[in-house]
This record gives sequence, structure tokens and C-alpha cells, in this order.
Amino acid sequence: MTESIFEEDKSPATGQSVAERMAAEALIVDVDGFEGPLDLLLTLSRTQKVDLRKISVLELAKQYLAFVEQAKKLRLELAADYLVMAAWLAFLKSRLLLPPDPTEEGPSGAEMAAHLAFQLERLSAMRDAAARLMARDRLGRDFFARGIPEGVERTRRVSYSANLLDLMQAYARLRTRDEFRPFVMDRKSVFTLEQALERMRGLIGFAGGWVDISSYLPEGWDGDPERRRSATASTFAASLELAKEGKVELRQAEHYAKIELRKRDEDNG
Amino acid sequence: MKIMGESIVKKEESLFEAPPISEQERMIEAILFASAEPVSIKDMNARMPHGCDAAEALVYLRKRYVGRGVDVMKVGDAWVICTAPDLGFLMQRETVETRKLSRAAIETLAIIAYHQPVTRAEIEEIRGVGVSRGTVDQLLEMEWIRFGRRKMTPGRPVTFVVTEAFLGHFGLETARDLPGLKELRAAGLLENRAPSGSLPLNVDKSDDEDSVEGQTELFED
Amino acid sequence: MKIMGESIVKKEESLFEAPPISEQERMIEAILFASAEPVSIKDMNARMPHGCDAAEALVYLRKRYVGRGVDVMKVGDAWVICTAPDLGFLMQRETVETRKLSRAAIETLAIIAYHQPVTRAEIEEIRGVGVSRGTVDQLLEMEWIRFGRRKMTPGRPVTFVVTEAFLGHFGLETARDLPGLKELRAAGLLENRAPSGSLPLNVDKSDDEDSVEGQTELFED
Repeated sequence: MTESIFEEDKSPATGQSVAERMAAEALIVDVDGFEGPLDLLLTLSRTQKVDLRKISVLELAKQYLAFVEQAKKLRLELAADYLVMAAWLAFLKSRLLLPPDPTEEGPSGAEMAAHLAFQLERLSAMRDAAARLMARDRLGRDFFARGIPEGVERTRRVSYSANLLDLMQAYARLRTRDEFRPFVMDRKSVFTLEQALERMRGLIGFAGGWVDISSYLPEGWDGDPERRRSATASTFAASLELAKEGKVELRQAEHYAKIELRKRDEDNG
Repeated sequence: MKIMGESIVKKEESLFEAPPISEQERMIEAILFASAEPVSIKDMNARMPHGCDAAEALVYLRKRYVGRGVDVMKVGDAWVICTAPDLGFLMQRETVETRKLSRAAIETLAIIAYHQPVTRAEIEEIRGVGVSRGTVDQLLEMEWIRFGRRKMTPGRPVTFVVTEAFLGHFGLETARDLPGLKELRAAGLLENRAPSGSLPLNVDKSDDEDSVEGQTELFED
Repeated sequence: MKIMGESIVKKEESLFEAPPISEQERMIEAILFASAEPVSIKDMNARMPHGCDAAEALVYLRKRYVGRGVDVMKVGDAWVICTAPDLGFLMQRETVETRKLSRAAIETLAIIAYHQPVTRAEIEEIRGVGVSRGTVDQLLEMEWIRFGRRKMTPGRPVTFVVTEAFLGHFGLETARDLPGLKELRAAGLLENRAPSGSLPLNVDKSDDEDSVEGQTELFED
């Protein structure tokens, strides 16, 4: 295909002939078919029909530049990388043709040519390798895996571990927990101030003289010491509250003596 | 028609000679191996070159696999290669995973170790929460605890004690070697933070209301 | 103590004698038949009873299956049974239509296989064109390539290597068995020579400009 393009090149068409347009289309197709400039160079190099190691890079550069010329003549848009390659090859061509300039830096033309030849050979070799690889007997095409695989059933056995430190820490945690246990009222043993107030408001009206406030303790709250303490405390607090309200009077003969309460009459006030 | 058909088959047989039976055996071996489903004799024949006799080849193949790691077995009308029944255990793989004991389990264990013999109710009293059956079962299964004597209290509740295996695991000669509270504190093992989740005591005291005065006896030194 | 420990080990060995090698051969036969994927010697040993030697049993099993309808094949460090390649024609029905790989994908795959570990920039250098993301993604998705170690060059670019699945698909034991590898290496075509005079390639070299001598390390024996 590529060679046909160069056939056209040798007899440049005049005017917009059908043949020319067809050639142009062929060229588009061909460029599309190449995987970049290196691929195109590799294809062009095949026209030399020589071992890639003995390839004439100069000849190849000429061919490539001619190809690009032809494309330009046909007003074909070539991808930028093809043009960059063309510029590079033109540079290489000049280096190969001119005697080496000792002041010039960088690799010589011969070195550059050798590297290009190496790259072409390597690409070609990888192509061949790929073809050989794909031609191998392949799983699912030439040989086949087990059709009814049996999965391995996994069972998990858990082994638990603990060390002495874990054990002691756990115990320490338990034993010290009560020390830090947030205070929680045990409602069963609590006689609240509200309850005491309510009870005493109902009772004070009946008493005339001084009465020991302990006699105001609710029934069933004087047995159990815990309950008795709670009832006593709330009854005392309720008495103070009532005294503050001016409803009762309180008195105590001496320290630790019984506290007595009397209804405060408006007349007495 | 039928007679004619048969004669055609005969003619074909002579034209396309069937592969040797050893080749046919290879073929059905490959077919049975690779098929995703059991394969009938008819299907095998349909897939093999003309003139093959899958049924005959199968006789050879089955003989070859007698006593092997896999069996050629018949499933309905079809044939399949599968693992020899005695090797089923190879298709199972046990993985052992080591995990830390749960907090409930380690606490229960600690209480048993420090207070043995101890009843379930006593454990719950100390932990402040119920002890699940699973936790106790787990410790019993691990052989770190066992049943002790029944308590001579109403209901005669069972007690738990730690085992020799427990002592061995924790490197103790006796449970008495466990450090006391004071030592734990000295060793900085007492956390000075109030642990969370210790609010209401929801303890099932049904089976043992006994007071647990004995519980600190270990620490009195 | 140490002497005691050793004597215990000895005792254990005699207590749990490994099954005879013929039994071990049956076991690996069952294990390999049951698996569509290669199984490593290590996995086999892990599944077999204590004291078994899967590697030794495998020698026998391989002999047994020479010339049969199925082959015992080595893929990387693992083993798998597959049908003999000459019997592929019988299995048309099982053939799974594999997605046709593009030329770019095939070449990229070959370059990775022969040059591994290889960076994207190196692949582009060899092909002379950029490698599209789609190509790499497709090969990754097929699990024929995977990421290898990062190169110890500036930018620490990622590398690609072929997988065991790749080896298995192409019936290769190791990447060393790639066709023509020795010849390519001898011809110096697997070296990544520093590009002199920088041939202009439309390649994104941002991530790795360096020549990398290490690429053939996998194949050095």
C-alpha cells in the first residue's frame, strides 16, 4: 500500500485527476493505519528489503521526507508528530551528509542513525513477539480449565486469648467501679421534702400545743433506719419551711434535745 | 429408510476411521474435565469425531480412575468427574483466628478466679449486670472454668471454679497467687476513671440472694 | 527444657505419620481437579494432613498425567490441571468469546511481558506513540497486567508487570518461558538504551525520562 503511494510520487499527477484523489484517499487511509511516525518508518524501512540491522537510515529519512512532501502536495493534514519527525529526520539527514562539525555538541549523525535503527529493530522485534505470543495455545481457546470447580469451604475457628494483665485489669475495674459509681437515689427509701410538706400541712391544724416533730413521721417510715433517716430529714426540712412561711413555731431546749413544733395562731402573732 | 441409513453409517465408518480407543478416552477425559455440567454419552459422541464410541471409552476411563483422587460418576444420564468421597475434607479449610476474650468473659473469669467457688448470682452481683449463658459456656468450653460444689444455701446453686488449665495458661500455681486489690493499685492497674455503663444494677437475684461477704476475703492481708 | 522440647517434637512426628505418598498423590489430584485456578504448593500443603509433601506427590502426579486428556501445568509458583491443547477442538462449546484486543493493546502487553517491570514512558518509547489510558485499563481489567514496584528513578514512576493469570492464559510457567525471549535478549533488543539525540516521539515523558537498566532483571538467571 505504501509502495503504491510512492509509485504515484514518481509520476506526479497534473491537475485534480480522479487517480490523484484516490491516491489522496489511500494516503489518508494509510496514515490512519499507522501507529505513529515510528510505525510509518518501520513500514517504509521494509521497502528496503534488507535486514533492519543493515538498514540505510539516510535512505529511510529520504523516503519519509518524500512521503511527507507528497502528503503536503495533496494538501493532506498530517498529525503534528509526523511533522516533528520529518523535521528531526531532515536534521539527521543533514548531519549524515555533512562532514562532522567538531564544535557541534550532542551525538553525531551516525550515533543518532544507529539509535533510530535500534528503535526500529526493537519495535519490529516486539511486534513479532506479540504475534508469537498471541499464536500460543491459549486458555479458554485451546486448553480449558476445570468446568465444575469445587470451592474450598472455609470454616473459621476462633481461638480466644487473654493474659494475666487482662484478667487483673478486668478485676480491678470491677472492684473499683463502686467507688466511682455516680450517686443514685434509691427512691424506695426516700421521703421527699414535697411529701413531708404535704403531710405536715394537713396535720398541723389538728395540734394545739408543742409536739415533737418526730411524731409527724409517716407511718412505716420509722422502722428501717435508712427510711427513718430520710423521713426525719425531710420532715425537719418541711418544718423549717413551714416556720419560714410563718405557719408554725419551732423550739429546742438544748443541743440534741427533741425539736418541738406548734401551730402559730394569728392571735398569738 | 432405516436400512439405508444404517448402510450409510457403515460406509462412513469405513471412510473416516475413528481414532484409537485410547485417544477417545483422552477426549472424554478432557470433555468431562472442562464441561461446566455433567455430560451425557450422546453429547460426548456429538462432540467427538465421527465414529467414536463414548460409552466404550468411558469404560476405560472409569477403570483408570478407580481408587484415584477423583471419581468418574454418573449423575442421572450424564457423567461427571468429582472429588473422591473420602477426600472431601480437603475441600474444607479451617482457619484459626485468635481473638481477645470479650469484656464480659474476662470479667466473669476474673470474678471466678478471685472469688471461687462463686455462684452465677454472685458474679452478677459483682459485675452489676447479668451474665449471659454464652459467656459461661464459652469459658467452660475453653476449659478455663468448671463447676465446683453446690453452695449449701437455699436452692443449692452451682458454683464455678477455675481449672488447672486456667492456672497453666496464666502461669499461676494457685488462684491465691493472684494479686490483691492493694497490689493492683500499687501496680497502677486500677483505673482512676469511673467506667462507663455502671449505672443501674439490673441483676437477676432469683437463684441466689446470698450476701457475698466472702468476696473480699482474698484481699484481706 | 530444650531437650525435652525436642523429644516432644520427635514423638509428635511419629504419632502423626504422614499418609503414604500414593495417598498424597490422590490428595493433590483431588485438590487440583477441584480448582479452576492454579494452586500453590504451599496451599496444597496447608490443606493436606500434617507431614505431607505436595511437591513430592506432584512429581508422581505429573508422570501419571503425561499424554492424557488433561495436563498438569505449572503457572508461576502454582499448579493447575487443564485440558491438553490438542483437544481444544472438542471444547468449542466451552469457548468463551474473549474481547478482541486492539493492536495497541497486544503490543503493549507484549512489551510489558518482555520488558517487565516497565514504565508507561518506556512502553511509549518502544512503540513510538503514546499509550492510551484505555489500553492499560483494559489489560489491567483482564488481570493480565498489574502494577509492579515503583522505579527508583526521579518521579518514582509506577511500573507494569504481567500477572499469573497472564501466564496461565498463555500456558507459560514463568515469564522466562516467553517465546523468543533468549534471542531477543541476546540481540540486545530488551535493553532500554538511552535515547541519543532524542528521537522526537510524541510521548509524554513527564514521569520517567531515565533509562532503566533494571528491566531485564527478571530474566537474569
